[in-house]
Amino acid sequence: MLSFEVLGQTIVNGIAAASIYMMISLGLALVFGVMRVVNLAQGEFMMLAAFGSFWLFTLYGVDPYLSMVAMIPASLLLGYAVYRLIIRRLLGADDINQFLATFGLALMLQGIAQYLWSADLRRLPYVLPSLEVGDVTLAGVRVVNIGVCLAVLAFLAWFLGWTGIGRSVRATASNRMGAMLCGVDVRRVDATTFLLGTAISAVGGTMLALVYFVYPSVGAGLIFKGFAVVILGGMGSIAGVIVGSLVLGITEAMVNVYVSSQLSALVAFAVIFIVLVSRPQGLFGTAR
Amino acid sequence: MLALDSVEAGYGQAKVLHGVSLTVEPGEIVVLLGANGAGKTTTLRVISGIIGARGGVTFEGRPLIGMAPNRIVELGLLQVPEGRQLFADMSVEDNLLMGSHSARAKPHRARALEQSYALFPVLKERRTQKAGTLSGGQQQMLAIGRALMAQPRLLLLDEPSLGLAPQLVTAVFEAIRRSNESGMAILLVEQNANQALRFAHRGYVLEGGRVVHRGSASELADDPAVQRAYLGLRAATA
Amino acid sequence: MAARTAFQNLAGRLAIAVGATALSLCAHVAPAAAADPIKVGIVVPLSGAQAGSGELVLRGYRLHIDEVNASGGVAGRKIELFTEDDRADATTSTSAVEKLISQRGVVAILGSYGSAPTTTGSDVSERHKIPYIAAHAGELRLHQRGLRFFFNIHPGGPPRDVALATFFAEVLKPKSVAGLHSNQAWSIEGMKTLATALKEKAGVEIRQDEFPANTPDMSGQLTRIKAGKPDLVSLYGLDSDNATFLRQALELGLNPRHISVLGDVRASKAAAGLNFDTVLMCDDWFVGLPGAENEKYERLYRTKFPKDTPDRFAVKAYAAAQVLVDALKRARSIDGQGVRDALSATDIPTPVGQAKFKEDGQRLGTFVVAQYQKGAPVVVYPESARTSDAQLRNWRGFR
Amino acid sequence: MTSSSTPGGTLLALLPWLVALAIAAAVPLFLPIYMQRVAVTCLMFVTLGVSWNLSGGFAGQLSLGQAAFFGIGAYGSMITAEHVTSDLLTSIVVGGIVAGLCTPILFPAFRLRGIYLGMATFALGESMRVVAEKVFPGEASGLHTPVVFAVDSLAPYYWALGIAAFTIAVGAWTIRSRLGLGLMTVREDDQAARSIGVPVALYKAIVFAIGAFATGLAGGFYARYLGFIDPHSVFHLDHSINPVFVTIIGGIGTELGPIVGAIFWVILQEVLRGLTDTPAVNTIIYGLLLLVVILVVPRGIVGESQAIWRRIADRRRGRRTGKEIPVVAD
Repeated sequence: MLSFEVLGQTIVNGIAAASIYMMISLGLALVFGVMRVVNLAQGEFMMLAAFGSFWLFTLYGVDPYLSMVAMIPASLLLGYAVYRLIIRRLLGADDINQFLATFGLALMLQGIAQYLWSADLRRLPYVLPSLEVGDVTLAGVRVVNIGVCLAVLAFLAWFLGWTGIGRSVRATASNRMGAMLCGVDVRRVDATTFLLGTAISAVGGTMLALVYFVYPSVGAGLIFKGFAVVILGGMGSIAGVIVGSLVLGITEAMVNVYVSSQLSALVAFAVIFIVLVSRPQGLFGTAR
Repeated sequence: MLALDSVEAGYGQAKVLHGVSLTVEPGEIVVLLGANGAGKTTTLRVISGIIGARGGVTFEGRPLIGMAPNRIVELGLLQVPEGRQLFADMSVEDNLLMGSHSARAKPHRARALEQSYALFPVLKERRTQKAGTLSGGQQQMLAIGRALMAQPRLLLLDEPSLGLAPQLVTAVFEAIRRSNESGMAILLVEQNANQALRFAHRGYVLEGGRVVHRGSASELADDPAVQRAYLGLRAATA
Repeated sequence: MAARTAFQNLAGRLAIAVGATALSLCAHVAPAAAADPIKVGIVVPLSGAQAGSGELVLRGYRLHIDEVNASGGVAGRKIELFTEDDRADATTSTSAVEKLISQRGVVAILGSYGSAPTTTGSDVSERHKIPYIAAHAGELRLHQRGLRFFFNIHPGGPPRDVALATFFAEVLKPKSVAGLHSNQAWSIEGMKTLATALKEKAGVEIRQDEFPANTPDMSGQLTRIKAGKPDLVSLYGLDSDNATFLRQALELGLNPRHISVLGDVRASKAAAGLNFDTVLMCDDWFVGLPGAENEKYERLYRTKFPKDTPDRFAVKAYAAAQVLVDALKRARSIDGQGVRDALSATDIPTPVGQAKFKEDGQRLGTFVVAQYQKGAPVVVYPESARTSDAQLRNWRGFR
Repeated sequence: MTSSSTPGGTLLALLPWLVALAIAAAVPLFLPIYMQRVAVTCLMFVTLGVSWNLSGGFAGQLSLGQAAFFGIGAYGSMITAEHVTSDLLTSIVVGGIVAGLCTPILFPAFRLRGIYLGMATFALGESMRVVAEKVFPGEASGLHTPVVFAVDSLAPYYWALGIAAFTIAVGAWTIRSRLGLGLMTVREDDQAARSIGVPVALYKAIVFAIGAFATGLAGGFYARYLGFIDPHSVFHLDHSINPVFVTIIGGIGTELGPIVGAIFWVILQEVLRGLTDTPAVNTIIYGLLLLVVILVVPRGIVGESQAIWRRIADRRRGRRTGKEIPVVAD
């Protein structure tokens, strides 16, 4: 059972899962880093984008990797509305209130999706040929997903590291008051960050639709994986998100193959609990 | 240049400023003295637009109350805040570059960076280091350097000497004086009244959110009440 | 003048409304006349994860009842249906059944989808002495509770598992078998029965693996199975699990000689785009199964829902409705006890086979094995129902 | 709700509660059987909400894992009923005690605050569900005991009422005791509370144990009432979220909040059920309500009414509150 092929295949499976986890966690981490708001509805942005790509393919035969791009402007519209109507009012609000308000938003979006499209589990019938590397088989869509994920990370690295607005985002995350005193329009930074997170989740939504089911509460299940990743990596740390996603994805895959498939559902929750009580700043965060 | 007229401000229900009036003229160094909790920092926050207030605050005739902090920075009014408010996990150079964020400062960014490095050579040595890893004095230099990057016309300084070794205090004040000589007006909040009065043109004394004394630096230094309250201990130990 | 007219108008309407209410109150008090409708309750999940299946079950019930009503009802009395949503949830199911019985006064309940809501729902209905007819709940323990008012169209797991094991042993003759089942009780029970029967008939062990029901990702399990290189993989899961399995088996290059699943692989919306050819399936009903009753069902279904293929959840519900209507016709009195007694003597043909209940309320039924060939299921086992030979070549994957 | 030191004063303070209890006791006599079941659900919400409000509202300790205690209570009472005694009271109380005794699983999380505590407790609750699903596989092979209550019996209502009244009484006693005062300082600041000599960890443990006990009682009663449980239904996330929901709607940190919130929500649900047969609408309303309450009336129904009442009272007394100075956070 402990053959190299199984191990290799398991790690690849884990990385493929991690690429999806990264898409939801990046949004969570960015928004938390800059605004200190935990946005529980991040998963629903993903769900809506997944439905968008699903319907574009099912009804009009649009290639999902094309609709992935089309989902970005659509998600920006929704994201801006959510930011203006809800998120902006939650700045500096009580933890409990932020949590419950965004939870309310999440439920509302789920309800709307269910009202429109029913609770059925659906799958986007799109396949790409698999790759054989030795005894390890790589599903085509998963390989492309990993590629898309790397592209998103590269974009993010460029945006945050090399652009002026990116520097403002980092500055605001690092010290909000300091950024204001430097003349940064922090509200614009907030909006930019929130929309960036929304857009990444929208891209993730299409990735999700290609390998998972599409249904109204798909995002609700994923948001907790996102929490586990963000807590593991350190709230608000981008490097933490990358490492956290890989650790979670690969650990889950390993537990699934070598221990028990049911217990692999426990990994994310165990990570949340154990990391919070033992090292609340996570792997990459600094103690606050 | 800057004028405050009966400014009232506070946090929630707790009122801190009960009608503060003061002015800063071009090219001046004005010092704001007062005990802890007198409202010095709150006054600076009102000017920078960090907190709201009632009353009149104008900068070159333009009302500032209700204006967003980033717009105030665009006017050339910069604050080096208490506690420095640096971007601890960003590099020294990124911190300085953030200083020239405003549209009016951006075109002069390269030259301003040169000037900052010339003023504080130690910052150039450590340009790639994270700001959080600098010593207290270096952080203060970085905070001032960052503010200067914005090409301010009026610089607000909140306790620049706090927690610094004496020779560093001298260096910091020297840097401030040099900036002033190039035409920048300065409003300084200091507890180290002795040094501040030696260096400022005029001063105000705040007590319980009100201006209780005002005058030229030498007048204040000679005022017995000011001496008793703010210079006494210093005078005795000096 | 205009205002006055409007007022008179309103007053007139009010008078009519009051009169109508009074009349309906009298009607309520008066003993049930022969033309009063017979009230029947339906509890199905219309929200939550099982809403899709619940919707199909509801279709099946309505399909038959509407037809009966259109042709004059039962002894001149129409059947009036009251539907409640139970979210396939044990708690909601109790209040839904309670509401139907105590609030609506129904004489029978057509039941839910899934074993949990069926358990609690039938408990409540037992206490009211109102018959509960389940259409889709397969667990053994449902019938070990000694209920007298509980009837189940589903013949339960063991006949299915034994049929499947016999087919494997006699036709496929596999050397190594992997079994993959969901974490639900019916699935665990079923796999156990299958393994025992196969051991007995062919001397082959089944290597078993488990996954959480409705999982979107089985790659871990499939990785493990692939390493064992089985020539038959038998899957016990929900419709969505069938789709996930086939898709990921292909993605991960797991290509055993035979794949067997439960139910119809095409049933899940998640199965879109897959090629099912050569996939083996076990159930008590398939589209196109010969027989007059089924032909009638399929005709009705296609008339009512021209875009859809006749459905296997709907067909069991349809059969349950047939059984109920038949009992209502034969019942000595239209009340809980009368309908119950008539139900226990049921012996009628339905699309899923003859309906006849055992002492414990479960229907005696037989299962068939079908295989997708050129895009449509054909029955390959047993001999008596066979429409075509099983094709023993490898599954090809996607279209 | 001010309590007075004189016995007569105490009695006077208790009077509104006793009247409310009497009314509640009379209510089911006028309800059809179905509505009685709805009322039982409502009383369960009250119990869960009041017990959550103790730690979440008064002590500011956000727990999102109460489903763990509900489930433990349910399994505790079912296993007792199956193997020890089928006596109703015994099995329900055992359920409560077992849940209370499980409080120590929360101890490691006590140093967390706010959202972090919320996430840790949430993770704990969900872990319990996964573990329970592994230990007791789902669906109808969940536990099944003979049904205790007759069809038209009013007993379930009075059991639920008794548990709710007990929880309200214990809650009222807790917040008026030294424990309650200590907890309110904990809500403001752990450190400050510790510095004035409040045994913070002990107090947290006690208040969570009280909450767990009451939640366990509710779980135990639920199990016996239904006669059937499975991990999916008793460890369901709903049992963690609903108590928070009704408390927020009613008014967090107020004694009446969870009670008013529970009644409001249950009635609203019934009305909605009458208006639409599309269940997704229920989910939408649930989310919308949460959003609107938090953004518009964060103090909830009770908190907001109290604030309005206070404003009216102030005006009547001629006192004028000074206009607040605007504070811009950013």
